[in-house]
Amino acid sequence: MTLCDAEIIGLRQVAQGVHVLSFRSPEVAYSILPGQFLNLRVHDGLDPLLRRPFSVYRVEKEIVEVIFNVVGKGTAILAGKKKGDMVSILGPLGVPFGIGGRFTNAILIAGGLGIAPMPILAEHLRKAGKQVEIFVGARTSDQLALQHLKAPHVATDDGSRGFHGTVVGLVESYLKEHPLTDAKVFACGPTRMLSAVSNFARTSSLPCELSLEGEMACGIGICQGCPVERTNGERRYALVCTEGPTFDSTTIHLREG
Amino acid sequence: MTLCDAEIIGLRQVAQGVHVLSFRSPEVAYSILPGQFLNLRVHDGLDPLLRRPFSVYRVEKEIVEVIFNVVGKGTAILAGKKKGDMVSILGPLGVPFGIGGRFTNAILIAGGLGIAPMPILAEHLRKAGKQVEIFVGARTSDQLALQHLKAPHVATDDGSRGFHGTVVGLVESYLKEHPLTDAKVFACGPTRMLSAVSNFARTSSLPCELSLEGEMACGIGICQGCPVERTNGERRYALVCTEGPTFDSTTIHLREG
Amino acid sequence: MKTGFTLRNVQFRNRVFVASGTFGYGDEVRNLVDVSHLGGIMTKSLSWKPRDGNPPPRIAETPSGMLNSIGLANIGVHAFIEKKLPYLRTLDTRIVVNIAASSVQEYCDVLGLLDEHEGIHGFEINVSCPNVKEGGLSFGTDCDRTAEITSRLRALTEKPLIIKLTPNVTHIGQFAAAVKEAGADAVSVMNTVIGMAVDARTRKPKVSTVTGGLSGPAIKPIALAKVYEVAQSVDIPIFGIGGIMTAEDAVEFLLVGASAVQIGTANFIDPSTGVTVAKGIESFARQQGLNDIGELVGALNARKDFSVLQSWL
Amino acid sequence: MKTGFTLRNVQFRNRVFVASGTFGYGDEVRNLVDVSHLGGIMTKSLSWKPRDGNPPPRIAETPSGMLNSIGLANIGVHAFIEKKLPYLRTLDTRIVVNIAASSVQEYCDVLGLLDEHEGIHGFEINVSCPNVKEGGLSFGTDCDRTAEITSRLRALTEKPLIIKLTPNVTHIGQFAAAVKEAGADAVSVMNTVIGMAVDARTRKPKVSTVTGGLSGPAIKPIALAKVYEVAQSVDIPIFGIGGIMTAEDAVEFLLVGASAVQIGTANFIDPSTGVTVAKGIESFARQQGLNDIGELVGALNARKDFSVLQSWL
Ligand SMILES: Cc1cc2nc3c(=O)[nH]c(=O)nc-3n(C[C@H](O)[C@H](O)[C@H](O)COP(=O)(O)OP(=O)(O)OC[C@H]3O[C@@H](n4cnc5c(N)ncnc54)[C@H](O)[C@@H]3O)c2cc1C
Ligand SMILES: Cc1cc2nc3c(=O)[nH]c(=O)nc-3n(C[C@H](O)[C@H](O)[C@H](O)COP(=O)(O)OP(=O)(O)OC[C@H]3O[C@@H](n4cnc5c(N)ncnc54)[C@H](O)[C@@H]3O)c2cc1C
Ligand SMILES: Cc1cc2nc3c(=O)[nH]c(=O)nc-3n(C[C@H](O)[C@H](O)[C@H](O)COP(=O)(O)O)c2cc1C
Ligand SMILES: Cc1cc2nc3c(=O)[nH]c(=O)nc-3n(C[C@H](O)[C@H](O)[C@H](O)COP(=O)(O)O)c2cc1C
Ligand code: FES
Ligand code: FES
Repeated sequence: MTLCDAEIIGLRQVAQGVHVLSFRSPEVAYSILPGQFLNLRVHDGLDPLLRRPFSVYRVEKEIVEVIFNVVGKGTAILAGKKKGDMVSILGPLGVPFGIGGRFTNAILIAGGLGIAPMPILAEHLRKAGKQVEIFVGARTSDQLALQHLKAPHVATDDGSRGFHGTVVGLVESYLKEHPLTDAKVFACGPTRMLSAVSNFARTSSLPCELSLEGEMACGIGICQGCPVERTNGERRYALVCTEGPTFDSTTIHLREG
Repeated sequence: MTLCDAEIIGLRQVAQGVHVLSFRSPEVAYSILPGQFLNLRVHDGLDPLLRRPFSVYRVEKEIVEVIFNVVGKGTAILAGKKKGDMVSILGPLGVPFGIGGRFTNAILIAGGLGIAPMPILAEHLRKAGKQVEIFVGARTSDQLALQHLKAPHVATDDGSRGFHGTVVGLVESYLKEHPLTDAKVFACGPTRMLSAVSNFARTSSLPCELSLEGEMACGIGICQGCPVERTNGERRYALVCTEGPTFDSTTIHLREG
Repeated sequence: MKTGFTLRNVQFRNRVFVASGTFGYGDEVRNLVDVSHLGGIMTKSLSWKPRDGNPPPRIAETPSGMLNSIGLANIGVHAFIEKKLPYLRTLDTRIVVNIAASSVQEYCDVLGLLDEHEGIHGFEINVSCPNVKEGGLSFGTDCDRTAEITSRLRALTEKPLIIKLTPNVTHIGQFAAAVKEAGADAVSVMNTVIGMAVDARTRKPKVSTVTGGLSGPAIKPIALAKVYEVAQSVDIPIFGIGGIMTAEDAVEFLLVGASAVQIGTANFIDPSTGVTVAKGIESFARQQGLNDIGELVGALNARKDFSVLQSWL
Repeated sequence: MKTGFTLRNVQFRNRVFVASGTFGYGDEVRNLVDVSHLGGIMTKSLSWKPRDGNPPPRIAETPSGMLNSIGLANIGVHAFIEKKLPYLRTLDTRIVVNIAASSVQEYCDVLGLLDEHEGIHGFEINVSCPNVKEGGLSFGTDCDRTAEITSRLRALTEKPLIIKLTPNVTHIGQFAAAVKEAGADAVSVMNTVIGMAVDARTRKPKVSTVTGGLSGPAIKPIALAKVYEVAQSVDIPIFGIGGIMTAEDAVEFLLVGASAVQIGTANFIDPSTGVTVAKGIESFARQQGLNDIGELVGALNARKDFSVLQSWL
C-alpha cells in the first residue's frame, strides 16, 4: 500500500457521462490485483473533503486506469482533470477477487459501472487458464462502456441493445443453452443487481464473489465507517475496505437501498 | 449593478505572481467608472465560499480586465482559469474616484497591486483634460506591473529599479523639483502607504482620495461587514463597499494592520 | 401547487424567507431581487437607539463558512420607521421585523413602538444579545430569561411572534418548549454558532471581538440536527436556518420538521438565492408528485428509536 | 528547538497526537506512518465488552466536514490487551488509551484492568457516551456525572488522566473547571458536534442513527472558540482538537491556549498528517525565532475585554 501523487496521462469519455482516467503509478501498476481499489483525492481543497474510492479498471505497464461515472462533486472535479495534473492516490486497497481455486469457467456479471473491475479481472483469469464469459447490463445502450471486454454478452433494460431485460436474466437464459460445469461467478454493480446475482448463484449452487460499494472515509480500516453485515461468525459486521470490497456472497447480507 | 456570468477571454501573467484576467461583460464595460470594483465568484464550490472583490484594471470595448496577486485560495483558483471558462461577476460596485472638480494636475500613487485601478483612472482623467503623473512603488522590480501606465515614475524598496525608497518618498522628491499647482492626489495600496500618502497630502494641503481594501462578504451593503472609521459625522463607521472604496482622506481613520 | 402557509392569521406566499442581517432592509438589493417571490423578509435586527456596531475586522472566511462580528450595527427603530418602512410597505412580500435589545424593557419598547405602524406582518426576536444586567451573557442561553421576553412581548402584539433561538445551548428543545408555553407562535432555528478564527502569523483573532458567529454551509448539519431536536420535542412551527444554498438544502430542513426556511449567508454570494430556492422547491415537489409543499414538512423517513442527544461515536 | 512537554511525570516528544477513533489501534497504518514523530497515539475508544457498532450507513460527507455514527465499534478491552497492546508496546511513541463506557462502573473496570499493564502512558476518557441509567443521555452533557467519573478514575491511576469534553454544552468552561477540581490532569477539547445530514430524494438520514458527530475543517472555528473558552476559564493543560489539517491550523490552537493538539479526520485523507503537522509546527516556530514550541501556547494577541459568551451579531 502506498500514498503518493501520480501524474495524469489522460482522461477520455467512453460512454454517456462515463470517463476513464489514466495516470502513471509504477507502485500500483506492479502490485494491484483484480478487485482491489484506490482511494483518490480529487483535489487539495477542503470541499469535498474525503478521498473517493475507485476500482482499478486496467493496467498497462506503469499506467493505471480507473473508470467512473459523474454522480456528484468529486467525480465532477475528476472529470475536469487535465493531462499533466497530479492526483493523490492511496492503494492498492482491499481484498482482491479469488481467481485461484479449482473452477474452470468464470462468469463475470457487471451492472452499470460494475464493469469497472472486469477488464483487469478477465485478463488475470485468462492468464490463470480460466474460461471467461462476460455479461454486461445497462439501462440504455448509450450507457454501455464495452471497451476492453472480449465478446461481452449485453443486456439493456430498454432493449436498445442486446438482451431486453436485466443482466441476471440474460445470464440465466444463456446458461440454459450453454450449461457451464464447475463455474464461479464474479459480480459488481448496484446492490439490487448483486442480490439477484447471489440468489441466482445460490439456486444454481455456484460459488460467487461480489464486489461491494458503499460510503467510505479512510479506505484503510481506521474509521470503522464501512460495515457490511456478516451472515455468521461472532462479529456482526465486516469492513468493506479491508475485509472486502470482494466477498463470498454467502458470507454477507446486502443492505437494502 | 448586475449579477451575471461572464466568459473568460484570457489570463496573462504580467509580473511575479501577478495575473490579468480578461472577460467579456458589456454591462460592466459600458457602466464602470474608475475606482469601482467587481465582486467575483472564483468557482461554484463551497470553499472558498465568498466572492472576492477586485478593482477594474482596464476596459476595452466589451472586455473588462482585473489584475490580481495570488495571495490565497481564491486568487489561486482564479489564476487557474482558462479561456472559455465562465466567472460570475457582481458589479459595478462602490463609489468611483472623483475625477471632476477644478484641479488641473492629478497625482496617481500606487503601491504594489495598488496599480489596479490606475490605468482606467488615468484614461478617464486625461479624457477629462487633466494632467496625469503616475507614481508606482513595489518591493522589488520584478513585482512591478507597469503595462498600460504612461511614463510611470518608479520606486522600489530595494532600489532594484528607479527611486530607492518608498513611492511617497519619490513623490515628495519629485514635487520638490516639479512643483504642481492645484493638484489632486489619488492613491491605492497597502494601508501603511495610504497613511503616508494622506499625511503627505495634508502637509502639502492637497485634496486626496484613497481607495481602501479590507475584508468584504457581500460588497453591496447588506452584511455590514466592511466598516471604516469616520473622522466626523454622527455615524462612527462608513461601509467600504457602498460608501467607498474611494474616500476623501480627511474623512476616515485608516486601520492599523 | 400549494406553496403558502399561515402563521397566526397571517398568510405567507411561500416558505422561503431571507434571514435577518443578511438582506439589509430590503432596499439595498432592489434592482437585483424580485422579492415578490419570497415568503417574506426578516429585517436586520433593530434596537431602540442606532448602534455603530463592532470595530473592524467584522468578518472572516472559514472552511465552507464565515465568521461575523457585526455588533448589531443598525439604524435604530425610529430611523427605520422614518426611512425604511415606507419603502418596505411598497414591496409585494411580507415584512417581519427582527428585534435585538440589551434589556427586557428595550425589547418591549421597540416592539411596542413598531406594533402601532402599518406594513409590519410579524416580529422575530433575536435573543442572542448580551444582557447588560447579566454582564453580557446572552439572553438566549438563559431559558427563563428567554421565556420572560416572550411572554412580555406576547402581551404587546397580536401579530405573529417568532423567537429566534441560539444553537449555543445544551438542550435547544427545552428553549422551544419554554417559548411556546410563553406564547410564541413559532421559533427560528438557528442563529449563528459561536466560533473563532486566528491569523497564525500575526497571532490576532480574525474578528475584533475575538469570537464571532459562524454561518454558512459548514453549519448546515448542526442546524438540521437542532431543527430536528426542536421538532421532536415540541409541536411549534419552525423556521429552519443554517447554511442553505440550494433548494435541496431547503427541502432537507422541511423534511426534518421546519415549516419554512430562511436564507442567510447565501445572500452574500447571490442576493436572489431565496427566489431561486423558492422556485427550486416548487419544481422538486412537482417532480415528487406533491400538491402542497407542506407535505414535505416533517416527512423524514427515519427510525424513531434514536434520540438526538444520544452519543453516536 | 524544544518540542516536548510533560504531563504528570510523563514526557511527550512533541505536542502533536492522533485523535481517538481516527487512527485505529496504530497497526493498520504501520507501513504508512512513522509514529516516532508523534507526541502520542490516542487509541480508538475501548469498552469492557467488544461492540459491533451501529448499522450502516455510518458516515456521510458534509461541506468541508463529515458526519459519523460509528457506535463505538471496538474490540473490547480484553482483546485489546491480548492482540493490540503487544504491538503498541513496540512503537517509539506514547500510547494514551481512550475509554468509553455506558456506566460509571464500566469506566472504572476498564481503566482498572488497563492500569495493571505495561506500555500505557495515559488515559483519555470519552464522556460523549450514552448513560444507560439516564436513558441514553450523554454523560458528557451532565457536569456532575462528568466530575464523578473523573474522581472515581483519579482514585484508580497515577497515570495522566485526560477528560475529553463534548462541545454540545452551553458552558464548556464549567465542565473543564469541574474535572480539574475532580483531579483530571488535562482536558481534550473537543469531541464531535451533534449534526445531521439528509438525502432529500430518499428522505432518509444519511447516517443510520439519524444524528451523528460532525468533524473536520468545518468545525475548526467552533473548536478554537471552545478551547479559548476553556483556557480563559480554567488553568489546565488542553489538547486542542477539531478540523486540524495543517501546521498552521495547529498553531492557531496553541495560540488560543492548547498545550497540544490532536489530528482526527485529517488522518482519513492522509494518515501521516500528524507527522507533517509536527514538522510544520517546528519550522513555523523556527521562522518566528522561538526556542520552544511552548512559547506559542496561549500567545494570542487579543484584547481581553471581550467574553466568549457575549453576543457578536
Ligand atoms: C470499493 C469501491 C469501489 C468503487 N469503484 C468505483 C468505480 O470504479 N467507478 C465508479 O464510478 N465508482 C466507483 N465507486 C463509487 C464511487 O466511489 C462514488 O461514485 C464516488 O465516491 C462518488 O463521489 P462524488 O463526490 O462524485 O459523489 P458524492 O457527491 O459523494 O455523492 C453523489 C452520490 O453518490 C453516492 N455515493 C457517494 N459515495 C459513494 C460510494 N462510495 N459508493 C456508492 N455511492 C456513493 C452518494 O450517496 C450520492 O448519492 C466505488 C466505491 C467503492 C466503495
Ligand atoms: C474594494 C477592493 C478592491 C480590491 N481590488 C483588488 C485588485 O484589484 N487586485 C488584487 O489583487 N486584490 C484586490 N483586492 C484584494 C483582494 O480582494 C484579496 O486579495 C482577495 O480577496 C484574496 O482572496 P484569496 O482567497 O486569494 O485570499 P484569502 O485566502 O481570502 O486571504 C489571503 C490573505 O489575503 C488577505 N485578504 C483576504 N481578503 C482581503 C481583502 N478583501 N483585502 C485585503 N486583504 C485581503 C487575507 O487576510 C489573507 O491574509 C481588493 C479588495 C477590495 C476590498
Ligand atoms: C453578517 C451576518 C449578520 C447577521 N445579523 C443578524 C441579525 O442582525 N439578527 C439576527 O437575528 N441574526 C443575524 N444573523 C444570523 C442569520 O440571520 C442566520 O441566523 C445565520 O447566519 C445562519 O444562517 P446562514 O448559515 O444561512 O447564514 C446574521 C448573520 C450574518 C452572517
Ligand atoms: C470516524 C470517527 C470516529 C471517532 N471515534 C472516536 C472515539 O472512538 N472516541 C473518541 O473519544 N472520539 C472519537 N472521534 C472524535 C475524534 O477523536 C475528534 O475528537 C473529532 O473528530 C474532532 O476532530 P477532527 O475534526 O480533527 O476530526 C471520532 C471521530 C471520527 C470522525
Ligand atoms: S472506510 Fe474507514 S474503515 Fe473502511
Ligand atoms: S461587504 Fe457587506 S456591507 Fe460591505
